[in-house]
Amino acid sequence: MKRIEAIIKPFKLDEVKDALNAIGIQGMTVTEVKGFGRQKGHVELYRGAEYDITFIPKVKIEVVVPDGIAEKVLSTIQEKAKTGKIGDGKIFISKFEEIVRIRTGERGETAI
Amino acid sequence: MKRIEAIIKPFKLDEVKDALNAIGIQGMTVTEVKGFGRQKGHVELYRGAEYDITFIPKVKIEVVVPDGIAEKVLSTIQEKAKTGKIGDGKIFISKFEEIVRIRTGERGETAI
Amino acid sequence: MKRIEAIIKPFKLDEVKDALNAIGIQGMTVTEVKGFGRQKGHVELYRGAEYDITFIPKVKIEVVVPDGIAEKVLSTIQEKAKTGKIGDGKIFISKFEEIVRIRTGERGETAI
Amino acid sequence: MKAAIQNKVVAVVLFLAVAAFLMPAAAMAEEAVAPTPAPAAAAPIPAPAPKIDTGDTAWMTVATALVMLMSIPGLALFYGGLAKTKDTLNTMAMTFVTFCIVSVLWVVYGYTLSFNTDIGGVIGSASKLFLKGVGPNSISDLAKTIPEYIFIAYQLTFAAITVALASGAYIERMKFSAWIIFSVLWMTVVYLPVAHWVWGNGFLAKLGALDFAGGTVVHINAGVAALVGALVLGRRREKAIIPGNLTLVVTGAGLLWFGWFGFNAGSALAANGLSGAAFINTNTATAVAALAWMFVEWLHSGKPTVLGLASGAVGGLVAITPAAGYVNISGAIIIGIAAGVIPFFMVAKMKPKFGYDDTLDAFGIHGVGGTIGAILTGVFADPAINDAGKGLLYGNPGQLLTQLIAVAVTLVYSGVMTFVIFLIVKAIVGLRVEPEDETAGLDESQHGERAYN
Amino acid sequence: MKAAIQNKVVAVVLFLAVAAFLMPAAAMAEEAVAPTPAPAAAAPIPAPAPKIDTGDTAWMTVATALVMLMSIPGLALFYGGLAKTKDTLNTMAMTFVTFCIVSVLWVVYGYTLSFNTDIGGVIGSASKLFLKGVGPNSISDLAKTIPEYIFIAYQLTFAAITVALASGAYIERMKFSAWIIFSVLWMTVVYLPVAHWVWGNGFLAKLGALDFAGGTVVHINAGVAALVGALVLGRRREKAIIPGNLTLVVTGAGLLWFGWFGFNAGSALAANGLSGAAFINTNTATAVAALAWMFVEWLHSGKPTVLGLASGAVGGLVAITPAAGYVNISGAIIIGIAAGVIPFFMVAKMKPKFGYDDTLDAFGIHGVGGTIGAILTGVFADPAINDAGKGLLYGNPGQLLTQLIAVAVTLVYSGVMTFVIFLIVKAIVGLRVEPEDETAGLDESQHGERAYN
Amino acid sequence: MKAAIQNKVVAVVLFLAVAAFLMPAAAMAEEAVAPTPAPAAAAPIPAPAPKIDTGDTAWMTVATALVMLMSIPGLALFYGGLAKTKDTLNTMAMTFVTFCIVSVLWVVYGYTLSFNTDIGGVIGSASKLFLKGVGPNSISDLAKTIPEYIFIAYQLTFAAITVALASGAYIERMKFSAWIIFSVLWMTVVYLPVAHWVWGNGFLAKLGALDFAGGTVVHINAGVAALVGALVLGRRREKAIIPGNLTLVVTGAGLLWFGWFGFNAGSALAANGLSGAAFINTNTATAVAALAWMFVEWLHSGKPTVLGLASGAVGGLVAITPAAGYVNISGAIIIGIAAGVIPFFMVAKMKPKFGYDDTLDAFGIHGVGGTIGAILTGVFADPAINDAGKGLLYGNPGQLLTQLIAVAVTLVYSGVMTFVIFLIVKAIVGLRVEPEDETAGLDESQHGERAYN
Ligand SMILES: Nc1ncnc2c1ncn2[C@@H]1O[C@H](COP(=O)(O)OP(=O)(O)O)[C@@H](O)[C@H]1O
Ligand SMILES: Nc1ncnc2c1ncn2[C@@H]1O[C@H](COP(=O)(O)OP(=O)(O)O)[C@@H](O)[C@H]1O
Ligand SMILES: Nc1ncnc2c1ncn2[C@@H]1O[C@H](COP(=O)(O)OP(=O)(O)O)[C@@H](O)[C@H]1O
Repeated sequence: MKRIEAIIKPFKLDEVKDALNAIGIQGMTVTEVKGFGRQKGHVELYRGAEYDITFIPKVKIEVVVPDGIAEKVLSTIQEKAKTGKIGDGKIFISKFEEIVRIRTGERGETAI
Repeated sequence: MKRIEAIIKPFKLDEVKDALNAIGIQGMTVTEVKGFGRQKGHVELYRGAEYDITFIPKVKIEVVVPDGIAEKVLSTIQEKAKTGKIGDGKIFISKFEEIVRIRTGERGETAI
Repeated sequence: MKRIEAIIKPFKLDEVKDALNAIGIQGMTVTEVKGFGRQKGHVELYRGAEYDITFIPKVKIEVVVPDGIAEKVLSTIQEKAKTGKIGDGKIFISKFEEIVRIRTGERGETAI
Repeated sequence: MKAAIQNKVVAVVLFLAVAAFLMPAAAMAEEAVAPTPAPAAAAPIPAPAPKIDTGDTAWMTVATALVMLMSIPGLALFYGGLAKTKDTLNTMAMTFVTFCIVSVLWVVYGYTLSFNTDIGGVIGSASKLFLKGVGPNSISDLAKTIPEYIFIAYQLTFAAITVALASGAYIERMKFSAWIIFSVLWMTVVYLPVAHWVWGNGFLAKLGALDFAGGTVVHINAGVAALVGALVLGRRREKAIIPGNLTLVVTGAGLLWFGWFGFNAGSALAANGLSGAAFINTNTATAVAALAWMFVEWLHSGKPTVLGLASGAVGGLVAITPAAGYVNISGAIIIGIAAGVIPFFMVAKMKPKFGYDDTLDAFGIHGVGGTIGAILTGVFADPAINDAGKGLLYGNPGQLLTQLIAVAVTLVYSGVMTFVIFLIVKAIVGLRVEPEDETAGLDESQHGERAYN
Repeated sequence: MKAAIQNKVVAVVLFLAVAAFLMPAAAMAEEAVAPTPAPAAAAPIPAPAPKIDTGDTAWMTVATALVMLMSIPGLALFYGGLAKTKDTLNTMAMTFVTFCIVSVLWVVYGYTLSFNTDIGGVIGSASKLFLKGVGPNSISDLAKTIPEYIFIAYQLTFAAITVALASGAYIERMKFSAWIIFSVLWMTVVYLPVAHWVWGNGFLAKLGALDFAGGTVVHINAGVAALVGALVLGRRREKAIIPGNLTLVVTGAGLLWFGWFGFNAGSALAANGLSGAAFINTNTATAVAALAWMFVEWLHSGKPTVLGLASGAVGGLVAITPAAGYVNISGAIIIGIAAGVIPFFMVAKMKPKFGYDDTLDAFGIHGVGGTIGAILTGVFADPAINDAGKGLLYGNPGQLLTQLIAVAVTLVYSGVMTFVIFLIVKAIVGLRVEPEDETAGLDESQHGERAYN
Repeated sequence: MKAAIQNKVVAVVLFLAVAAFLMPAAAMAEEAVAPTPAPAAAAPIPAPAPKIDTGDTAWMTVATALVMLMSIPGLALFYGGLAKTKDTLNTMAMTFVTFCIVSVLWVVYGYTLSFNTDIGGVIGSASKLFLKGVGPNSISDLAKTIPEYIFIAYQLTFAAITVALASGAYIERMKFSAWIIFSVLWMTVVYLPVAHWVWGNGFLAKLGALDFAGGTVVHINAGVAALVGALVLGRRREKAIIPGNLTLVVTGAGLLWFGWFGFNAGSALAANGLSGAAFINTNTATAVAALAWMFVEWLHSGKPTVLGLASGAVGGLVAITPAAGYVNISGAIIIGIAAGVIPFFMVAKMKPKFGYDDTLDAFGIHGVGGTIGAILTGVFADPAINDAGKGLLYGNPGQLLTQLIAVAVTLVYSGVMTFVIFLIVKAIVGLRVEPEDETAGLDESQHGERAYN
């Protein structure tokens, strides 16, 4: 099983979610985060004077999937979350040892 | 050392926390998240008209523990967070390489 | 590639961020969390009466870096986030399999 | 980009000037409509010789401030709290900027065109542009015991909130620049004449239409504009009402209720038994409507919501507005029930059927509520409360007919004109923000701000 | 489930009807209590011949609106902000729905039973049900310079906020349906008679009890109900006060302070030197109490909190209420100090000891503060301010006794009746929400809403 | 630690006592300054024989409540919403505590030293300490148709908000204890004399300086204090304005606008044509300034912000304050434009250049706006509106000079005294919080609270 974490632009969330549902993703967890990368923050104007805001609001999506469809999920997210502008974000893939469904106690792939 | 992440129903947080303290867990980190799984969102009524809300508020608990007691922690969470209704959530177990206590610089199990 | 996650005191965020920029860190993701550890919550007074608050606000920093500079990052965070008082927090290091830059589709170290 | 905006701004400013001087002319054109004269009093208590009374002045000064409060922050909070979090500030800004625009235009040409000497029942004389000739000692014939300055300011606050009310149907997708131009045009082309017809001794007043505090002039007028505008604008990408902050909605509802005492009881233009009657009728109908909405929703949807209580209260305030100074307490109770039940089904059942996207139900609550009130005023007007009004129940079926005419005229005129204005605005700056800006939220895209940091 | 709710709703509606007509009877039963008559003026400035004065009417119209504002959004914000985030809306809804319920019942039977011609010192005659016989020109004997409609509305706002105040002790666990039924019963069975006894020429008035704006009728009355109700309801699962949003608390406190000028200065029922005295006494005692609470807390807990400032201010407003139109500025300052210090120790030290769960200290602040004020009025009432009141310091120890009697009567009557009412409500719909619903928050479980999205 | 705080508290209390009795003496010292007498009316409408008028009393009672509302919650919300989330409560607490402190000191010695019989043009007689000799029937020579109690309370609200306004420049770094002591000292040493000079028949009044509602006494006075204090305090660690909650800012701006009608129209001290003129001038200048700021910002920064609308509105309110009862509608419009444009450039361009850290632009908006208003009053004062004022445009260039003198005197006196006071406060408790406390937020460190839980 793989865990795929993607940091994307907030307004892309719904698009990505729908696309993942379309390819049959069972579930997803979303966290509001802020960050910076190439896109080095932005400038805000209060009373006409400029101030730098380093961190930009992003959302992190976490999806746990069977190894088989990891690549598919990856490309789906990449395609849907992409605007081509900097700040599009990153996808991290890691593997992990075990998953448990709390309701049933099931473990492993069936618990996803 | 193992990291155990559980996504549970918010109102279960206190119960789970107390149970973990009871079995001697040293620390815990909690994040507010939202997500969906089997439980495909819910319906809200505004001015009598229905609207679907896909994402449901959940909390994510992170506990880092020595390998030895991982199973115990797992079952404790599973038992306490369980309501038997869908939406109960998931537990993910992964391992990681190193842990450092910022205050002291200690590493490894002693730093947990 | 390594992922370094640090849970620190919120008011230390800027110091840590600047220090990481100084050593050339490309990007960073920040999440607001709450937690407890040695520092077992604190007491708040409302209308003179005391109440225990278990969870204390913290921020979690995630940085993904090439293996090479992981140690450097580690020590930088530890030094900057340290106040010497309990509640300073923890740093977790884990490795992961792949990273993708959404904008370009680049993978691996170049995508960091 | 900046240039683009500059042009827009210039356009706004230009139009403002133009409008000011087109109006009288434009007005003449409509003269034909004017029917047989027949006196009618806007201020129900005839004050013999014009003389400033400190008590009446004290009350009307406060009443004016109260109606101002209804817009900022009252309506801004009520609407802003109902908007999505990412659209909250833009929603508040729409009411804020409109109140400012109308405040300025009102002293420039609004007051004189609506409340100055009647010209053929259609519009007021332009002789008081920039309040020419008005001084601390001036008194209007329409309010004989208070300074004209206060009467001007009082009527100003009505004009401002009427325009702002319509914004509830447009939010979460309309360009801020488009809204600004709309405010200027609509206040000029729609509000001024209609206010004159009903309150400025215009033809509807002469017909004997009863509208104590603005059922037709304010609520039907704004409600229809809301509906037409919503249709022209089209649906939002995310349909739902997802109230960003319901505590703001409750606060806004409370301030509206509070300010509405100035709106309704103030429409007696004096501190007396009539303002007292309007006061208690307003409170009663509002409370009844809030409870009615809550119970109906409870039975219908299984839970009594806070939003339901607030919506019902506003519905009641709207419906009692035209009737406040004419009906007795039983009339108020019945109007309250109607105002709690009918709009509920309108927004909960009808709207989804028709499928228009009136974001915050400006039509469903103000248009429908105003119509209920205007018609029931023709039924329940009790001469024992105010001899200026005698309804069906008291042996005067003709009044009901007159009310229907007034409603119809307002409905048609406001509907058509709003449509035309939207086409003009579309031509000048376009109506809707870019899709990405809509998804990202109008606070960010229109103002570069976030409600909460 | 739905069915269940329907029954409840029906129950509510039914009871409402019943109550309306049981009352007078119920009242008679108490006649025995009535003691030797002896005139006493509720409105301290006797107005010779009843005649509407525009100035007094202007002020009292505004005062009425101000007291309405104290409930919505004032108290709703103050209480709502102190509640946990997950219970905020329910807390606001309790005040909102109560204001609506009382508004309706007041014009139906509340006013006539409390302020109409006295029957044996116990209750008012039922002859003005549905305001029968009241018109724009009517004037009450209790307020001889303003329209009766305004007097009715003014008294209405007092009844409404009194019931709402008690909710502070019940929140975060009480069923919304239970609260609705409680509001109907308590307003009917407790508020109406007590208001009559003190302000409607009832037996306490005849005894000569002084209560300028409601120390006993409003604050002790609600405070005792709060305590008894809290005991019957039992403790919440999570005891702490964890204020969801303290900016709402400050806003609410500010609006309460603002509205309270209508409450206290308005109780002169005219715009004159007495209302002026009540005004400045109110502001002074409030400011002193806020500072007193803050400094005591600073010394006691190490930090001056914003919640402390707000709580002290409310304590001061409560304590000066019965005294506002009777004491001089030194009296106001002393009452302010007492009102800042005593309630602080009450809620910070006593409450934890006794262990009852009065969530927002409705008893600790209103019950205790009201008692302080009622008693000190008997001490500091200065004939030079208002010849209707002469306290211990001015050679009239009897007054202090009278005050103690009035406090005791209210305390016992309100305590016993509240207990009975809670048993009835429990029998009809039950008192507390399910444990899981309590943990999940009452906003979700009672209304299906969240304050912030 | 606790001990430390105790000492501080004691210090506060002590000083309070001392100040009260040093003042008159201190005042004498300045006698020298007093120039040739020459009568001038603070209340522009001379009331022949002192007699309480119910209408005027009704209006002034409400006006007083309105100005109180400007501080709590008005200014508290406006400033609190602009502060960083972690400093919101502390910012609100500064206004709250100051209103309480001034409320108490005002009845103790503030009123008598500023508005009691003039002593050598410099200070008022101390004969009314603790309002000695004032009763329900007292009437001040400065307001001949309302109870003195109301006049006292009305002036109290002005003193309180003036001190509170300065806090906008100090927030996010100043110790709460330091602010408390500052409030006591500044109100005593700066506000009282200046208010007396202009409104208490002091030397500036005798010079004929025009200040209808407080351009110099309130806004320049507070604005200069803000600037000097900001310089002494030094810059914050995080410079930016990061508004924690802009919905509070809009709410606050709305309540300020609403309350300002009491501030400006109330300064006529009666309900008449002049208060009417002040009312409409206030609304007009405010609306114009809000639009002016918005459009300038739109052109300059590319987007019209909600904060810009609100800031412009406040700028307009400030600038029209001294002029409200003197200028005609065209004057109001011009003042509004100036008040929208100049402060914008002041805060957007000048402030960054000079680099002082006036957190919320108390100087940029109140100091600058007040100066604009005070000077333009000397230009546009129209005798047709108020014969007490005749400006340059109406053939009286001398008035402009007088205005400049009044501005200069206030500027210098307030500037110097504020500096001295800051040194004293620094000596007693120190000025700034610890660096870590500043980063962690003053809500936590000063009050142990968080705005949102
Ligand atoms: N090295 C990194 N470690 C952790 N998070 C990162 C890293 N680089 C980028 N991010 C996250 O991805 C977001 C977008 O990255 P950014 O570099 O701005 O876009 P792009 O990948 O298009 O250059 C950032 O806001 C941050 O949250
Ligand atoms: N595949 C998944 N990847 C990431 N998070 C998931 C996944 N499946 C479920 N979750 C998280 O767990 C929560 C509960 O899961 P759900 O499937 O609704 O309950 P159950 O496990 O009882 O079916 C979801 O709201 C989501 O946050
Ligand atoms: N075992 C753990 N698992 C997960 N998070 C932890 C653990 N221990 C500590 N933390 C996180 O680190 C934060 C600080 O830890 P704490 O133990 O209080 O400080 P210290 O490391 O100085 O003793 C806690 O608030 C919590 O968020």
